[in-house]
Amino acid sequence: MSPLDSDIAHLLAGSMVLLSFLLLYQDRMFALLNVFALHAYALACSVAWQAYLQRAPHLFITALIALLFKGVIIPLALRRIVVRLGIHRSIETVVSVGPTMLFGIALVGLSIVVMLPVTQAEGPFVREDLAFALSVLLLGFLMMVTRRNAVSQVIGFMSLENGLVLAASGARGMPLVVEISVGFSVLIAFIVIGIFLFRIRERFDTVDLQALDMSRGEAL
Amino acid sequence: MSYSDWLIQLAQTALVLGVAPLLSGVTRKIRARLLRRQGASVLQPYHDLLKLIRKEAVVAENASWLFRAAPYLIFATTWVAAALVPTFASGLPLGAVADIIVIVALLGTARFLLALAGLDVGTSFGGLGSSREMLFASLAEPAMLMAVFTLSLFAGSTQLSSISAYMLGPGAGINISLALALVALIIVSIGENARIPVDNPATHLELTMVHEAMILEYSGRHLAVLEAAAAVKLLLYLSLIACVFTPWGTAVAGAGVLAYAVGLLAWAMKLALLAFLLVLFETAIAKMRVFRVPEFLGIALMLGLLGTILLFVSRVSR
Amino acid sequence: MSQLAASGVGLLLALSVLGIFAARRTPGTRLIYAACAAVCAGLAGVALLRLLAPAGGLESVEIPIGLPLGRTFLGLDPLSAAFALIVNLAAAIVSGYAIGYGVHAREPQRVVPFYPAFIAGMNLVLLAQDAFSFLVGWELMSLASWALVLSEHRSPENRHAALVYLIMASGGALTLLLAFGLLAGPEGGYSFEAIRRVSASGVGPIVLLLALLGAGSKAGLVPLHAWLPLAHPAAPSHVSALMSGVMTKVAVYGFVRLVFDLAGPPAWWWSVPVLVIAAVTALLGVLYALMEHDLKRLLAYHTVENIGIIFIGLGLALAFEASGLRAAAALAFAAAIFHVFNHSLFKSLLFMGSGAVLNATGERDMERLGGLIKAMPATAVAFLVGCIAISALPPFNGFVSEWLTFQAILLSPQLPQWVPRLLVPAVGATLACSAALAAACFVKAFGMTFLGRPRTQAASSAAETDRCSQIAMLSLALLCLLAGILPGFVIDSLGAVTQMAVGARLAPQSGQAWLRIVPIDIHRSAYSGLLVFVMILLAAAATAFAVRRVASHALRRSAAWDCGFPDASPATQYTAGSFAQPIRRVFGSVVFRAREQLTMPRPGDTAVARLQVELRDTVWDALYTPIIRFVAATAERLNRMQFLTIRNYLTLVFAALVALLIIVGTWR
Amino acid sequence: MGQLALTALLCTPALGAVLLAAIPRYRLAAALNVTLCALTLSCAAALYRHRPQPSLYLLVDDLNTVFLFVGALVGFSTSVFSAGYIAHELQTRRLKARDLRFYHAMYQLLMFAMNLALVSNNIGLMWVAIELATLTTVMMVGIYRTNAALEAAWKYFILGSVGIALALFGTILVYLAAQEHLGQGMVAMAWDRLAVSSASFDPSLLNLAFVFLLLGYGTKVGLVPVHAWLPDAHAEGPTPISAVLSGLLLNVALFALLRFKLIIAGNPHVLAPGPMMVTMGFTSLLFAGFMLYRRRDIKRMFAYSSIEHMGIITLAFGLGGPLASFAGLLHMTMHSLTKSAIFFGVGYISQLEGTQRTADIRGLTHSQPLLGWLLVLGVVAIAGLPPFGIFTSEFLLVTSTFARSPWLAILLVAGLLIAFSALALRLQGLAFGDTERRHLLPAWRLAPMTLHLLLVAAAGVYLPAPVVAWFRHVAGQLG
Repeated sequence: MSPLDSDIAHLLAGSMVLLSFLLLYQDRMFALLNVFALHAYALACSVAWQAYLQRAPHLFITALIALLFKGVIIPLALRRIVVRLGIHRSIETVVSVGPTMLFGIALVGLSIVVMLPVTQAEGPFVREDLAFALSVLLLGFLMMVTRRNAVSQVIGFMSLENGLVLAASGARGMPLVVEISVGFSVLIAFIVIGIFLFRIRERFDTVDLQALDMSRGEAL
Repeated sequence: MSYSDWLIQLAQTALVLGVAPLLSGVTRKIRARLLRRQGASVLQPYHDLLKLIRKEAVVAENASWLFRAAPYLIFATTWVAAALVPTFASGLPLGAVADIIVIVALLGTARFLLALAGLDVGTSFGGLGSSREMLFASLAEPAMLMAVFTLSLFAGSTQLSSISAYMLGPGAGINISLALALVALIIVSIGENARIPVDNPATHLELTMVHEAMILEYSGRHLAVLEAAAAVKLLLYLSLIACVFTPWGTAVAGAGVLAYAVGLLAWAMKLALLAFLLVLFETAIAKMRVFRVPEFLGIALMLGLLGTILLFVSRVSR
Repeated sequence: MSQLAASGVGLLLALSVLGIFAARRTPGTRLIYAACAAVCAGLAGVALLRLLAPAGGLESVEIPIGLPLGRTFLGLDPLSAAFALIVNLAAAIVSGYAIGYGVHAREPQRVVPFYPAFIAGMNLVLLAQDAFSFLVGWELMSLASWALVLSEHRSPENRHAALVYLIMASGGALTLLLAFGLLAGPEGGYSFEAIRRVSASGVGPIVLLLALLGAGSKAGLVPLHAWLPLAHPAAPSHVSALMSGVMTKVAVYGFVRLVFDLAGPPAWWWSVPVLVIAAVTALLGVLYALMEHDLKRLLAYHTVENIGIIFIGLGLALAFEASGLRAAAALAFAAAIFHVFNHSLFKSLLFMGSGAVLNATGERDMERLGGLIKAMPATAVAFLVGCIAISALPPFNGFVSEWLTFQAILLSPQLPQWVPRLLVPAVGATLACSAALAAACFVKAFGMTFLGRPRTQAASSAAETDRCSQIAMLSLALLCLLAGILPGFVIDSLGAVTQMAVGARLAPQSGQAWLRIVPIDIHRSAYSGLLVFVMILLAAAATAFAVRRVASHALRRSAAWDCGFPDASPATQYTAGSFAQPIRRVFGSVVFRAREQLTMPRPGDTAVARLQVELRDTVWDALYTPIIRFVAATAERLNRMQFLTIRNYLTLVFAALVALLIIVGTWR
Repeated sequence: MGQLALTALLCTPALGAVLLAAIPRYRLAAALNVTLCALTLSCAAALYRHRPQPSLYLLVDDLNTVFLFVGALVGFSTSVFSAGYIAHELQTRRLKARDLRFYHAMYQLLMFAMNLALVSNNIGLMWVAIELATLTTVMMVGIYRTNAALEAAWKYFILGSVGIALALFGTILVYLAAQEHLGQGMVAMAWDRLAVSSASFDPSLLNLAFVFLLLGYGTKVGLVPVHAWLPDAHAEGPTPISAVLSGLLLNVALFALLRFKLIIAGNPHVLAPGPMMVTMGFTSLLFAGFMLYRRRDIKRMFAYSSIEHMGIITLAFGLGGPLASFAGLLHMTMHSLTKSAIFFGVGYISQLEGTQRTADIRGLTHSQPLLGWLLVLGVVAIAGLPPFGIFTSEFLLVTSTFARSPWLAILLVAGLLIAFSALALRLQGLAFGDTERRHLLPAWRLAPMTLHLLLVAAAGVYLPAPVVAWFRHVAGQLG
């Protein structure tokens, strides 16, 4: 592997972290969807690059799934949901954007710290790739818990999952990556359908059938 | 242990019974004289008992068998307890089968039965007497036991004969613990024998009586037996104090007739002295309210405990 | 012999299964109880034989069931034999009582199956020679008795009692589990044999603490007694008799086994907490009992007092043993075990008596009883004997063990340490106080229940209980007397036990004149129950004879005199409450924070006068209420976790993830 | 023989799922369901004797035969219970015939997924199988389509998905650590290879991996603080599913965790996984103990009890050592049997009483004596009292812990007592008290419950030597 190859892989993975920050930063629904599409493209590129590097053609399928499913179908579906369900166009946050970004930076720092002791034998490529993947994962998770809006929570989950795919594709010769990415796509489809079915307007937890707080079995 | 010892024991057993009314008569006489009254004859208690015995017994309609059996049992236990205390001679056979704790406990049995008898008819006074008696006993009995502990630890034995012998011996001396025990024992004797300031045997004023309240329903021969038991009990306490704190003159089992005679005389004198002191104390003090009595008896308990602890701390027992 | 005993436990368990079917009909119920009585009698016989057998090693049988990683041993060593005798003797008689009494249960199918299991559990504890079967027996005993307490499950009070009982029993078992864990060590040598062999040093104090908590809670040591006065009275009376008279003894056994046998040689200071707790237990127990008007609860509280007395003996034995005063230790220990025996007799007797009363009148409240001595003469006699015996009055058995304890206390100046030397006299005073208060308590119990005039219709229409119950009660009364006048035999048969526990035995008593007992030295102290008894009988007979000869025979029945103010209403009698009032005033204001409120209408006003007495259970307030509050508050606070949103839950996951990552990142 | 049994173990439920999806008649479907489960059970039993050669994908060893057998047994008796239970649900029209096809198919699919997870030698395959198991249970939890059921299913789904993602990340990390030494591809995912050679893996990767695996699979196990789906999923789904969840799925997830613990513990340089498991286990125990007090729904209450027990088991395995591991293994087995038995009982109770609210249920020992007493026995068993097996395992656990780390043992005992008190409190309310109701329930319907409790009691009294040896062997492996 030439230094250039790894630099490109590096760049792509790094751009995903950057895009994750951009996702965190967005406070408009449609802008968020656009940035997420970008995130998915970056993932697709990264996975495709890995497929090329590792001479693993099956990874191209994963890249394709990422491109089509997450880059096109899901954003479109979510856009439709936003319109149909009349979801607020601005994103309601639990913690305002500033502190969230700071916390996100801390998380990236944490990912690097926990990856530091990974033995050099793995090579800087894998180590830093992993650190990026972990950062993407944690930032996605952070988004899930700091956004009240159902659509942005789904996007948080998907970006978390992008981190996973990034890590899986970076792990050389890892089997089942395609199956896993398919599996996750199904999962996400379920979630999106679920949101649509249950008409979840604002949050995951207001499955908007009725006031569900009363039907949690044990009314206060 | 020879037959003569048993004879002496028997004699002593009979003696306490015979002398008890006399002691009661003497105390009444002294009391009367101290109050500048003539007073009845010292033999008056004998007359009283005989009179009572001959009278018809009136028993409340709803009294049970316990009511009728109790006087005899009370009398018997008190008498047995009294027989265990050395009077004019010590080291007698019965001393070796029952110690001072047994004496305290036998008195407890008598008290238990008496309290039950007080409750049997189901009157308010009987219950009042029993209730108060058991309250006083709940302090007097441990106080007495503590005094007994002091003595036993001092002498290294719970046998009255051994204690008495030890007191005569060179090991004994003036000791603060002994003094405390003596005071405790005197307070307990006053309480247990229904004397002023704890109780007044001569009153039937309902709010003050304790002992009398329990035997209020008794009459005739039953009352006689109970009166006798009370007299024996007074004798017992005085003998006990005499035996332990003034052991001089007491004959030792197996000594000759002369020693017995000296012992008898010494005992009579000790009893008379103690009776005088008791009555003196009684006439000089006023009756207490019922709820002052626990404090009075509590003092005895504390003194007894203090005596024991001082002894525990000051010396190693034998 | 151990095989016989083990098969006895098996038989009882089989009876328990049979009981499920037999309980549908009265003869079946009777049959089960009779079989229990027979098996218990057999077990008692086996235990007695083992106890009297010349000293020999422990012959234990290995049972192929039990702990998967260990081996199960059942066997009778002198200690377990002594307790097995005590337990099964009382259990046999109580079962005999139940042949008559047990058929009155409202739902026998809730009693009969558990009764044999209860006895089997207790026997298993005694037979166990390894930690696992010990605890299985222990829990079986708790569980079966819990079910028995719940046999009258419709009353909320009983359910509350059962709950408190089950929780505290379980807590006790868990502490014992810890104790055994400590003794067994990390390799898990669970058999007593292995524990004795290894005897890790330094674990003793913790084992003592855990034994005090675990066995003490079962026995009813203050402040862990709270369940006892609730649970014992709630069960049917024959079960109450077993729980109070017998099960608490099994707890004492647990303590003795752990502290005297397994924990290694004691240090002198071990005795200090034991003595302090025991003295407090004795005094508080009797004060609680005095304040109680419910006959069965009174008896239950009084069990607490007796447990205190037993532990005073055990504490003294520890102090003596630690200082190498083996003879004194043997005396104190024998006193404790003797009291265990005595208490099993008279407490069972009293509970059976209260059962007979309950059955005849439907009342447990003494304020609603009275005058039963005429309607129930046999019960009254037996109950009276029990009352005198439990008040530690001669010539009955309670006095002997208390006398022995006093003798042991009087030996304590020999102790080299200052602390116990100062402590022991105070303990002695407490013991004396509690004995005197016990007498007051039982004057009240007997007097209010059996004497006076019937206070209610129920009390006046009572009838004597059945023959089986009478025989059982009278035979226990007889045993109380026999143990009181022939204590030497009991002490001699305890020789092997004291030898095992403290390494010495009392001098044999059987050769003494007058069948007296001489614990140390004839010049120090001696007691002949037989002679005292005979003398009292002779004196009473002589007096009665003399009076009969001299006195008038006339006897007239008339209305009560009552100082000239007889009142026809039985309500004017002294009641249990008024009887205890002086004692409540003297002791209760501190211990119970008793408060009396008197509403007295003005003269001429016809309004009712009211006296309200408020007693607080200070132990409950100080210890249990805070724990309950804490648990309730924590549960309440944590309960919000049930009602969070999904995002909140995700936040939890996220927080956990970040926390763990930080740990991993910072760990080097 | 072994290969055949293994194939049958996987194929029976898989084919059964297809078949049952096509059968509309309830009676036939229920009977077939029971038969298929019986077949699976016999396959699992056969695998104990005849082990097939391990492949890169599938592996039958001592550890998973325990789980397989227990799982198949619980699956079988639950199918028997389900036959009676679902019939009642049909009568009361809470479920419709078309739901049943779906239900039975999902049931078999769940069995398939769990068997696959247990026998898979490949950590990726195992992940996929657990994934599948989760999805099928999500479907079944929501089957009543009440608001509460949908809410529970949704919560389960979302939390489960996040858990899955975390577990996958952990799996990737383990693969990364392994591929350095074992080479790329499937071989670096084969558990038996990983376990053997984990000593040379990069410890920091393993550390990181374990964090993710613990939280990921821990979500499925129901460990606090990642437990939140569990109580609601148990409470709102059909009771047979609650039984299967508690008796089976939790174990499977725990099994996955154990597999990874074995890999990671094989490396001497890692941050020991034990303390982390102990901490989470203890937190679960204590938390669930307190949560039990305020439960008003009978099924949710026992769900919390499951959290409590999974906490104890995790703690035991985290503690390690032959005694504690043995205790953990035994506890897990006993908990499966007992908890499913309790859910059988609870299912009938809620049907008979027409409510799941604890406050409305009382005096069961009077209204239906057999059921009531069986419930009492069940709770007694789950509360850790003899003569039931959980007592044995708690005995071993507490005693062995106290000798090693006393404070932990004291905390453990405190936690056990807190949970016990809450259970006792609720049990008394349910089983005792005044009621005039009388229920009729055919005795045969209580057969699965009785069977389970008998097994648990028998295990508490006497565990046959071969079983002990087997467990010991496994415990030895678990370290």
